[in-house]
Amino acid sequence: MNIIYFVAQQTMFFAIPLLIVALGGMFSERSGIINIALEGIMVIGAFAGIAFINVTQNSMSGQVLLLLAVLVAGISGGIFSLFHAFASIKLKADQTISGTALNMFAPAFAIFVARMVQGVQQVQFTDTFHISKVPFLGDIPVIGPILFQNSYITTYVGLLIALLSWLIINHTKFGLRLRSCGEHPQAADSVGINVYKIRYAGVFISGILGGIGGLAFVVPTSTNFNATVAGYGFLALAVLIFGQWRTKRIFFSAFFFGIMKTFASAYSGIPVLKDLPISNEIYKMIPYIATLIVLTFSSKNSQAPRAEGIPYDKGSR
Amino acid sequence: MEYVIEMNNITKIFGNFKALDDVTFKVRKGEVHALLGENGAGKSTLMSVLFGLYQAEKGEIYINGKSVQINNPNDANNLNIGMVHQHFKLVHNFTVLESIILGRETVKNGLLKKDDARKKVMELSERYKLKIDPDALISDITVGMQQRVEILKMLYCDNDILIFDEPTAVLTPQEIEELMKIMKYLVSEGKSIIFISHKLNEIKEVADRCTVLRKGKCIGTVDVSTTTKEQMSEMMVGRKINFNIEKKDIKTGNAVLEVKNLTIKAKNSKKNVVNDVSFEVRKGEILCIAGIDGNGQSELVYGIAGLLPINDGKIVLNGKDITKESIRKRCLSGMAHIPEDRHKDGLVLDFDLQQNAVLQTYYEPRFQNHGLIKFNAVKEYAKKLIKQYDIRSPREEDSIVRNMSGGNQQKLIIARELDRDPEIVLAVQPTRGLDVGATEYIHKQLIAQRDEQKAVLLLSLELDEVMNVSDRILVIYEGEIVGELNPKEITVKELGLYMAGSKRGVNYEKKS
Amino acid sequence: TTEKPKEDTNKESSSGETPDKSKEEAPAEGIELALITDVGTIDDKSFNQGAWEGVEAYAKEFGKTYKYYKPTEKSDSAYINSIELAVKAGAKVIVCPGFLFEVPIHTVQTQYPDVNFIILDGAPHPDGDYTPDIADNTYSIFYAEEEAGFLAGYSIVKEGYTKLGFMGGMAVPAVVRFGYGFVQGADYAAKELGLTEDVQVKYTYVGNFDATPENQAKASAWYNEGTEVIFACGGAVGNSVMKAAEAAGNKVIGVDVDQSGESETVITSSMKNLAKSVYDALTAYYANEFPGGTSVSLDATVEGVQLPMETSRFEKFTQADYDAIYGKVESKEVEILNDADVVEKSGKAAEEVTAADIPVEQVKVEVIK
Amino acid sequence: MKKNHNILELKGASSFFAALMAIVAGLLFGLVILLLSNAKEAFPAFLTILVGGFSAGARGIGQVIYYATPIIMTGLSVGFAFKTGLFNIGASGQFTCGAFIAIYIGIKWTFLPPEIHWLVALIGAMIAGAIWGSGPGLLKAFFNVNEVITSIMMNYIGMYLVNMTIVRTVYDALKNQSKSVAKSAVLPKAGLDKLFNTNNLNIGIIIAILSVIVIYIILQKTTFGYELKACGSNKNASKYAGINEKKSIVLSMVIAGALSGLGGGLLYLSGSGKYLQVLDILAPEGFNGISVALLGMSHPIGILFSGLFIAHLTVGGFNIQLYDFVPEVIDMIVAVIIYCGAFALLFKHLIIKFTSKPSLDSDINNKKENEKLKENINKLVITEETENLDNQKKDNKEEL
Ligand SMILES: Nc1ncnc2c1ncn2[C@@H]1O[C@H](COP(=O)(O)OP(=O)(O)OP(=O)(O)O)[C@@H](O)[C@H]1O
Ligand SMILES: Nc1ncnc2c1ncn2[C@@H]1O[C@H](COP(=O)(O)OP(=O)(O)OP(=O)(O)O)[C@@H](O)[C@H]1O
Ligand SMILES: [Mg+2]
Ligand SMILES: [Mg+2]
Repeated sequence: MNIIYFVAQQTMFFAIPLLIVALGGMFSERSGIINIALEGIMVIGAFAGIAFINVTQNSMSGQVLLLLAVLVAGISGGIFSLFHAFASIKLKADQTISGTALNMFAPAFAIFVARMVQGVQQVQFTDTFHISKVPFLGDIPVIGPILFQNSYITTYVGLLIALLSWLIINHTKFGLRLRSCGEHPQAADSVGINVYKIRYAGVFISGILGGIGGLAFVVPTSTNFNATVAGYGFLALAVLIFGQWRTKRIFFSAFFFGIMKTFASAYSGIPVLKDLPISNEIYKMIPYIATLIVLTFSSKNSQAPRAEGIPYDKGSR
Repeated sequence: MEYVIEMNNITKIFGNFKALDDVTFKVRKGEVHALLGENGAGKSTLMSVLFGLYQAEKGEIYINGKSVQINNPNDANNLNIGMVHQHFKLVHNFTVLESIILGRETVKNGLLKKDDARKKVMELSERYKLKIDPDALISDITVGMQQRVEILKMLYCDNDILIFDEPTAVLTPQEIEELMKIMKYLVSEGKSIIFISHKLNEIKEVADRCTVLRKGKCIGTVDVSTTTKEQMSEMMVGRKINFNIEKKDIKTGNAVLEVKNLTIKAKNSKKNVVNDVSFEVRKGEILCIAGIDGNGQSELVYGIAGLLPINDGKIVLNGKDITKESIRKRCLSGMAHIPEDRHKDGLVLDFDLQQNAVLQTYYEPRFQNHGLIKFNAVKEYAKKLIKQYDIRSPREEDSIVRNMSGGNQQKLIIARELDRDPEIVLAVQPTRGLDVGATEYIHKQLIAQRDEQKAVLLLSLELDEVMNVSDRILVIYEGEIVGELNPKEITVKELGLYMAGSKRGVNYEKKS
Repeated sequence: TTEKPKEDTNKESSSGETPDKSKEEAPAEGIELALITDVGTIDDKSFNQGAWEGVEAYAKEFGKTYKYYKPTEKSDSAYINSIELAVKAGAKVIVCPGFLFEVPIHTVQTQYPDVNFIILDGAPHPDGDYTPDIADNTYSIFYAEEEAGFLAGYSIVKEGYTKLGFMGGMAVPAVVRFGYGFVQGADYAAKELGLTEDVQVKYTYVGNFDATPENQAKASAWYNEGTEVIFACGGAVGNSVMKAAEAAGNKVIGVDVDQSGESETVITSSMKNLAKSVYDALTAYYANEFPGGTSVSLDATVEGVQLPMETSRFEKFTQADYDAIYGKVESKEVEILNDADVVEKSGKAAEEVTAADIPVEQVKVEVIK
Repeated sequence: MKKNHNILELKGASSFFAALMAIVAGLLFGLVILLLSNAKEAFPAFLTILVGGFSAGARGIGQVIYYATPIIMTGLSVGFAFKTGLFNIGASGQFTCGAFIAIYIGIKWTFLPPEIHWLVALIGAMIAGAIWGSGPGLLKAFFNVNEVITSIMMNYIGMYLVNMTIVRTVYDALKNQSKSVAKSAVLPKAGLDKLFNTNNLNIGIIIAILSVIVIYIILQKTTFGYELKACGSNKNASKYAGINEKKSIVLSMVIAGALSGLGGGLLYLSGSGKYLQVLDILAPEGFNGISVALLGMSHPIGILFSGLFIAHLTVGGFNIQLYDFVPEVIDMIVAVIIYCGAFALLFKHLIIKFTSKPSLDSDINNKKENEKLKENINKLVITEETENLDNQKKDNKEEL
């Protein structure tokens, strides 16, 4: 039982950042803008969030601090993403251009600023927000240990974001409009929807979530931030595509990937897996191979937003 | 005289091209006002100005006598102007209901109030006899139903100036008839309608007055009841159009294409979209397959052309079994195909004209040498086609095809396919959306082909075309051939009955 | 804006290291002391940083100009380019931390006979031929990491832990020596304590020197399974392990430098005295006693290895205990096998030898591939 | 027809100017960053960046060429795939696989005659890259799997697989990296090393330039390239035209993979003392290839120059360490340059707009015809309307 709880808890650390960032990508792509800048946005979000914690941790601590850091990460990710929005919406540039540029810029910027300010490129933080057990909820049998022990508040932020994303995309005016812009912007325009504004909003939200995801990635897995999120932005992109751009499927893909990753890295602590005659590297490859296999059998009908990647030009038809 | 719309001296410039040049256009309250003009004359542009999609460089607009500024579709909406666009503006994975409320959503606690909307939509649907299923996905419904959705979109926000931009180009005869009725009903309720169409019959039927545009200029407005079709078309193209296609009688020869017991299964179900179809096309004839859209005719042609795998049956071209041949081999054996969807299948829109001109022949020795393209040969060939088939485009053979008008795109395809000197041409809706001039031209080309003892398999939804161009008609209904008719011996009405499935030919009793 | 960096150094946030800030007075004749960074960055809180601290300490104390250079990529030629850049800037002594410099230094030591090189963890040799070839202007320093590892293993078992883990970055010689020493130290303590049950050591190399969620997960899994202390022996891998330890309430042993400041969970650090050795070498240079042409292995006898007892968070293991065992190590009273010794003893081919081949009695090593 | 010629020339020129503008903007941004971080040394450092590879004479140029070679190859790989409608984000994995096979053959196949040893190794690298590239191609063609996601997955799988295989085959346990390759597998220098006075220069750059030319010819001059581009642009139309669109997709990815793989071979056989590390890190050359391709506007020749340019900046950025700056400044500058590529497109459109000849108005020819027609029509048109129209016009004039 203990081991199952452990796997569940550990899975959260992998799955939640992927979930948040992939959902961010969803908002951008369903508004019609491909966002390969997720990696860079995560870096910026994590950098700003951790830097915030670093600076304020002497006067604050615990959940309040982390939540404020989440806010800071979100806002900075959002602002950073506006560069992508500007280039791909206003300038109608190829959307891989600014995405690539942002991915390149972010880590260099993080290192540069960290060195300018403190001389060292790692930004250190003290973990005062680890939750070993949520009061009351943590004692619920089964659910308690899985969800409410050994966790971070970012986990709940992530789950909340998933719920809200589903609600917003499927059941609100904004969601309906956002989707129409990603599928058929001319149709949206013809009923008086400002496609540009909606797309800006979509990219901005992706920036916010990307930033939060970056922080949620670093906090449970390291004691400092060193200008990298280890390719998780690209993995989030993969989760997004794997999840067919739909909230629920993204949720499951993120957890599928999270579980695979957990098995791959923690197999040496899991009884059954440990004894299998499979080497370290094979375990590391398994999540990626599994994803490939699943994709092979599930991609016949891709549901990519139809207008994704195409700059919207009011004049053109 | 009271005008609901007055557009005065409108000028619209794209880049350095005057799409509308000092156009004045007025619509009376409660009339159906037709707008007529060649492809690219500026009809859609004029309507887009009225609807706020484009802003005119010059000119003014009065609605109900008041001067207005229409900067975006919202403004148009507030002035109760609605528009059904030439290319439907519907999101493929939205439900009908979502499509209708898009842009006019009502919310409660931040969430969509779909129930109220549903009630209102169903009321409208009942009142105007526009049958729809509010929960169906747009991609799952027929074009006719999509059109109804577009109309409901307009009615949903209580518009009383309704613009229909070429609404009939994609409809079946039955649906067109239905639409005409609806338009008449709407006008009787006091709404005003602008109706764009290339089909003069339709204009004659519903319109009160008609304004003719030509190359961005307003030629004039006429009373439809006192003007003949010929006069209108002359205003439009600047020359006389011959509506009666001249066809000399010729002898048909051997079968070029034989289709035997062809069966094609639907993608996601066990149903056969094409069910045991057999026929042959002979030298020197235009065989037309008539039917209402969605009865398997598209799949049939796709199957013959090799673009869709077939489940059963045999295709023989000039005595050679080509059932298993690749698309390239079929082309080489003399099959040409004018596809239904020119943008999807017929052209590489981002290539230029010359590159598209050799799309089917680039590998022939005259265009390549050891795999290297002979650019000069390609260019000369494109120039030849441009001249011979009168293809007009901004930059001749260097034009990017995306920037060419639909009519000229179609001409390019036809030039490319016919110039290969094929044994048989599969022509699928070759004149869809084209003006009378271009239509006439294409018909002439097809007939010339037949006169040269070549075969043509024509697929058309337009009854006029079917009756005028073809030598023999096969009617397809639910994937089966239900009758063989001679266009000289039947009436349009009869043909319609066959197509609707309520009548079957002698040899075509239902098997099951 | 020019003065900005200065005030920021007061921030208590980081370790307070201000590596490249002292050159405002960069004189015309150039920057005398140079360090080329290895795989990591200068502030990796580990290997590079240890070396850098030595350079910095000496330079500050004696007013020398100093600077570090980062190669564009990991290749011999890029390292050589960096060294050339340093020479161009006027370097007299160039410190090169890491065995990756072995081949590059072999080239440059003859190319620049007037420049002196200090190589840590390696000795120059030609490409493809591992016989050391040390010129008179090069000083090669090795460390007896097995002794440092031994001290760590010994202390931790003495402290009362019996479920241990070793997470190396990659199986490079220095890391291997740390690990082998660690196992032997644990064994020695177990025997000394007369434990009835075996000490368990989980042993692995994670495949990188980075803080990654995968490393954190791996460490978490071990802790979850009962491991009490993990010796994190691979630069930033430690940050992931510390994170896991924080969540699980377990302990970590740091490596190379005193890592106690990184996390409350760091119980001690298995140090090699990088800073001191570099400092000493520089002192020798300026005293015209540069030990060029030689290679040394710094061990306990010259304080080449140690545990930082002042900052360690031991409860049972005392300074006296430490001094006692240190004495034994220093006097070679205990025999500690290094990587080569283990290979020799096992009689297997070098590639097949693993930590399981270390001859121990009361330690059960579980090698995880 | 002269007219068209002008427009074409203009297009090339404006692309060039657009790229130039992006570069200037990026460099200015870099200057601002330098000024902000250390104003005193900003200008000399900036100069160092500009001078880049030229600072150290022929040797510096040699360095630039060395850095440029692999990223030209990956850039070509990404750019080629772009042109055929695919986003090859998997250049990294293909590069790694190519590199591995190159060093594997370089180490193990010493039985080969020395004259062809390196050549065989390079061919092996190409094949390995091609195989790795074919994966996403096959999945895309036959299972409709998005190539972006499969490429990302293949990157990781390739990296782990290579790590695993190195350890089992060509491992230098002392250094945790691959062993060094046999001398005969190192690329011939062909005198370039003497010319540029640097050891690691060899025929690699010549092979890269040849690849540029070959890809240019394939894309621009051959029917094969025509087919690939057609498929990239419109899959359905290609199928309709009898082109085997599945084959085209797979071939595109195979070629892209081969280019990346060859890049890996060129770098690791260059004799610069580069070894494959057993590290869980994706090869950065693959991602740099995206930048190179974008800056080169996916055009083979453009990619050649953008690769050289980025290498030039890399060397310059390395040299600014002589002053008080972190080399990451260069990454920021390159990022801004690429970003400004977006502005550049806008700029390009503007150039074309302002310089192209006004209106090819078709109306002019038809004027006479028009007037004749009007007479005929006037009979039909309701007079009331025309009067109104005329009045209106008069009114307008008076107002003016
Ligand atoms: N977005 C645009 N950019 C540039 N020119 C345009 C644009 N839209 C329309 N035009 C120009 O305006 C002219 C009129 O186009 P419009 O779509 O109004 O024609 P139309 O009369 O609706 O033709 P059709 O009968 O084929 O629908 C065209 O010839 C074209 O040159
Ligand atoms: N984006 C554009 N830029 C410039 N010119 C354009 C553009 N789109 C269309 N045109 C021009 O518009 C004219 C008419 O185009 P349009 O698409 O209205 O024709 P169409 O017959 O309506 O096509 P379809 O039947 O496919 O709707 C052509 O002369 C074409 O060159
Ligand atoms: Mg139109
Ligand atoms: Mg049209």
